[in-house]
Amino acid sequence: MTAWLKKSILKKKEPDNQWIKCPDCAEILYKNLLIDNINVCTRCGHHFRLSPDGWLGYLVNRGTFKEINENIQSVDPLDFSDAKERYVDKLNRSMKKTGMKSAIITGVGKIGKQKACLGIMNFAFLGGSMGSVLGEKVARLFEHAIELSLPVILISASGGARMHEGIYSLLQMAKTSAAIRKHSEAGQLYISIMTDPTTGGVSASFSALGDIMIGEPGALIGFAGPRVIEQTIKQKLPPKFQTAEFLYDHGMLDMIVNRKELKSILIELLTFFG
Amino acid sequence: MTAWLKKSILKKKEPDNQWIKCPDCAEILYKNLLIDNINVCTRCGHHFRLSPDGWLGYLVNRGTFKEINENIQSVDPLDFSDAKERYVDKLNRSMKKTGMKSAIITGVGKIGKQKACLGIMNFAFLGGSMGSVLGEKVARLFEHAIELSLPVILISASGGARMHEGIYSLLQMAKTSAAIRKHSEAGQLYISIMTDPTTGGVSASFSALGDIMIGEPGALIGFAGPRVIEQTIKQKLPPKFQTAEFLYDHGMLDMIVNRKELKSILIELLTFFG
Amino acid sequence: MSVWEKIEELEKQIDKFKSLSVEEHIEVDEVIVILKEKINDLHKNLTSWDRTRMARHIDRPKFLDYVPKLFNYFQEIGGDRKFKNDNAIICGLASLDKRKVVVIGQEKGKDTSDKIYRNFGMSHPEGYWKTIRVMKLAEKFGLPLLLFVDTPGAYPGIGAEERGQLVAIAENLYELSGIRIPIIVTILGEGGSGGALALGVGDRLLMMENAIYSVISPEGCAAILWRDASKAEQAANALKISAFDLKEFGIIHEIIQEPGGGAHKDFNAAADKLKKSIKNSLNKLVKVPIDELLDQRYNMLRKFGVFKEK
Amino acid sequence: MSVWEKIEELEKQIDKFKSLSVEEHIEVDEVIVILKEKINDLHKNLTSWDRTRMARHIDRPKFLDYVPKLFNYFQEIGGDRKFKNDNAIICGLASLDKRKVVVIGQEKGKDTSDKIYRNFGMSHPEGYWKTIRVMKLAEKFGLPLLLFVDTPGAYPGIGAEERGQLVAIAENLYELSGIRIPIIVTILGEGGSGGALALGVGDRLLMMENAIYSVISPEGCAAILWRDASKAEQAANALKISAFDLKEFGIIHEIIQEPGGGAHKDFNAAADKLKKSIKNSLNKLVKVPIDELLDQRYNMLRKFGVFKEK
Ligand SMILES: [Zn+2]
Ligand SMILES: [Zn+2]
Repeated sequence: MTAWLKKSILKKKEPDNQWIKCPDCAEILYKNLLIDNINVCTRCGHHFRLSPDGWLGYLVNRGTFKEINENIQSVDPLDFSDAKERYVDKLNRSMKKTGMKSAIITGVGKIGKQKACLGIMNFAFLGGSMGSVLGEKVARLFEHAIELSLPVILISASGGARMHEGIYSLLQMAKTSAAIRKHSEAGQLYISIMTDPTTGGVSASFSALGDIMIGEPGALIGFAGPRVIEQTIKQKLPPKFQTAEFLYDHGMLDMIVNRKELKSILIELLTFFG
Repeated sequence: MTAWLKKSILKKKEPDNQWIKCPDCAEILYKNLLIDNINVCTRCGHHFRLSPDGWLGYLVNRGTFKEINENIQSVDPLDFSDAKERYVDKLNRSMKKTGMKSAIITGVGKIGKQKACLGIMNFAFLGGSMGSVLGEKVARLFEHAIELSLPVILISASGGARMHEGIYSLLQMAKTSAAIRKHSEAGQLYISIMTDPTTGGVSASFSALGDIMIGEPGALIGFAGPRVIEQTIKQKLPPKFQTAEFLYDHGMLDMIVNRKELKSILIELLTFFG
Repeated sequence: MSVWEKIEELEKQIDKFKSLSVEEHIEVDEVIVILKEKINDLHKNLTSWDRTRMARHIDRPKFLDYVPKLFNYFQEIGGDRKFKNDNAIICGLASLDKRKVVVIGQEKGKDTSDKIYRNFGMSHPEGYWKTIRVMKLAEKFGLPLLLFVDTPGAYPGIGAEERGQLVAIAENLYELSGIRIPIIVTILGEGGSGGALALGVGDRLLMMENAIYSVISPEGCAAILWRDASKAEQAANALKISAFDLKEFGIIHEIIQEPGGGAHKDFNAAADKLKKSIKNSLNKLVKVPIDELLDQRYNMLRKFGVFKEK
Repeated sequence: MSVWEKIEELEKQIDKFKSLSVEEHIEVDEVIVILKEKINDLHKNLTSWDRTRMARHIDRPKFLDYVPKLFNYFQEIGGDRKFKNDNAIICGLASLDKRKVVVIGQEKGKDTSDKIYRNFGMSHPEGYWKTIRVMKLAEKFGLPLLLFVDTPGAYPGIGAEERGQLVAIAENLYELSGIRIPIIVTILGEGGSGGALALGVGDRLLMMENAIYSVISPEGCAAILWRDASKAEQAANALKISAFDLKEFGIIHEIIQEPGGGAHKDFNAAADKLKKSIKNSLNKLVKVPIDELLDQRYNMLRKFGVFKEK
């Protein structure tokens, strides 16, 4: 059992008497019921963020997931410190907090009757920011999928680049895009699922290169962050700007899928292309 | 000497005392001087339409042009008559008037030191409308260019489809596009020059498929005719709408070239890609 | 009385006999059979203008009506990845019984609000860019492509011209002429001008019996050549735009027979026939080596046209 | 006194000595030579922030300045064929002495109106679609591709997001990673974020001595990590964005030396050096079989990144 799986089981043992308020409909939701409902508000359908273990539990057939490259870890190539702390300290805090070594879990599992390579990002790990490790794990995932002649499903959630790794962070966009091209040239399917939020370098590289691109309802998806845009153009952004619905209307997504229907849609797609 | 060449020489013998008013600057231009200036207003630079013989005289090295497929002629596959006359009668009138058998001249010639396949449309022949003959001659031109490993330069001027040939007219769009693809797959260069006007089926097939697309200043270029659009949207069209300049701004053209500079630009392009 | 009016009259008679049969228990089945045959005979004599009216009939089944009849799986996929998801063209992954295909169809819409949503089946450039995006997806996975045509034409508007309707249509023709998958085109209703042709290039061209396919709308042709848009009937007939005309010209491969009175009179029967024809064509096309198929496609496109030489 | 200020002081001294030499006929050439060497030495010690100021210097040569210095033939070609001709990216056919190449460069503009026209070198999606269109033209004719980077970043605006900045940039990365022609990237000034990277994938990466290449602008990084945009200097230095940093990281292949005080102090010398380097690289790249070149390109991209395993 990997560290994060242990951690996720531990989490389940936390006190149950926790309540969460839905930001869309203001309903007070019982946390365990929300988890049972794959973090979708039982009243209005608001999609809360879902952790990698939540995603795996929902999508992947029990006991079929084999993680790969779980031991790749970040280093601090720039010896970077910001105003408050050193990057290495920040990393250690995040690893402790999330029980994960990076912002993504990659591996192979079964969804329905189909085997697929899976990547699931974790926004809780430094905002799902892309550094060398994320880029490397994504590239290896696609290379693994080429070797095994498998499709890739990648669930994105990212605030952008891991600035602390400087230029290395930026270059992951090129690295992952190149690996996806290899996978595509091998004739394999890639389904990209964009969850809240998918912005910055992740949005403008592997997330945007799916044969099929799926957005979650209401998810923030865009290249530039909304605040940066507001500062640049010096005006308020229109409502719904950079939501999945906005992107769909503008031709960037194949479909918007409610989380509850996502599994069956994925099974159908894997079967169709399989 | 082909029929149209004879005719064009005859034309030159017409009385010289003719004057033309420039629609842009209202200057009264002496016709022979205008012809010497390749039909560009000597005062404001307005580009008048240029006949195929005018184009050949300007662009192609003297004595190097060999026409091909000059004997392809229209028939009347639908036995078509409109309110006024039969299509065959209309055709005969146009042939007499222009001394040409169709709305395009195709052949091989030298421009500077480079050999090229050339197609030059004649708006005076039934508004440069595209029927079976135009489509066939364009397709054969590209096939000829594949055989000879030559680039193609095609100068368009067309009001749209030759309705009198019904569905045959429409299908020339597909036929010519397919031939261009073969030529492109053979690695050859195609330069499309759009002159006033290039609209309808011609604009949305071979004219729009150049590796390099050049527009003449002020030329009307578009798919739908301006009147059709006005009737549909029930409002006036903005100024400069569907001009070459408008198309350039919207990313459809590589460049707008003054007729006087066109020859040297073409020689440079042929040399560059040659 | 025009052929069209005769048919309508006969249809009324059939309805009368049917109610007689139900209400008065008079056995008139034989009469109804004869009347239906009569209608079928008359149908063969419908003019291009009659076909135009049929092709535009308010009850005529649209692309989205055919989808559930033809396919046991259909998943719409959207987007040109550049500007907008054009709702006048619908793309999807589909299963035709056991065969996986990619489907692109023009949709005019049903009721008023749907028609507006679909822009009456008239695409902007983004619709054609979407088809290119989706046909390349089909090519990547070696899936046959089914194209369904039903449009008055590409939309003639400011935005459409700004965004290069001419390039978008030309690129569709260019791509379809060489894409390395089998393509079947079906003209369902109105095959209007370049906007239809942009989805009209394939290895096999099917046409519903009451569909039309024309270089210009009858009204447009009448306005230009008759200088009177109300002369659309003359123009339609002069243009020879019916399925029977196009079959005679050797341009389409097959006419899909419709029930008397049009596809909407017995939509199940019409859709069944179409499905059978598509399946037959598909079964043949998938057996042809792809390079041979592309040669055939090119030769077919190359032969379009009539002219004399010398 | 910062290194930057020291250099400025020395430059002033040189000017003084020069005028002495002219006006008073005092022979101080030797002094000037020594001072220039001093400046060159100091240059090596410029911080990332100093380099940022150099890269953004008002007099710094822009892409269009380099064009006539590098190429004996240059013909701009425009258009994405879809939406707009983005003036922040310029594409052209060019001859580098006798070698034909295709050139794509980011242009920030010179004076105010030109800067506005060029949108300060910040592209919209149509700029990136234009580059894809043009690089495919280069690929068709087997022409090497020269990319020139100088941008604060892709434009962050409503239209840019509406038209899919994210897809446009991603598609550029995708296409460049596999396009079957040699590519040389030169970072001329500011290599800002994804907007720069979109033109930053190639077989050989050159960087002007005073150019910078960064995942985020120093100001942006300071605003986020220092919660204070005025801490840009700290951020720049922490981000390590100078050519010397990137050379040390093994990310760029070559630093193009600039004259003391920056490329604008002796632009001919700077352009000459760049031309020589591009020609050298090109001569090597065109000899590599294309499949091998693509393998090398992939391996280079694949190796970007530092991490530990286990
Ligand atoms: Zn709620
Ligand atoms: Zn004038």
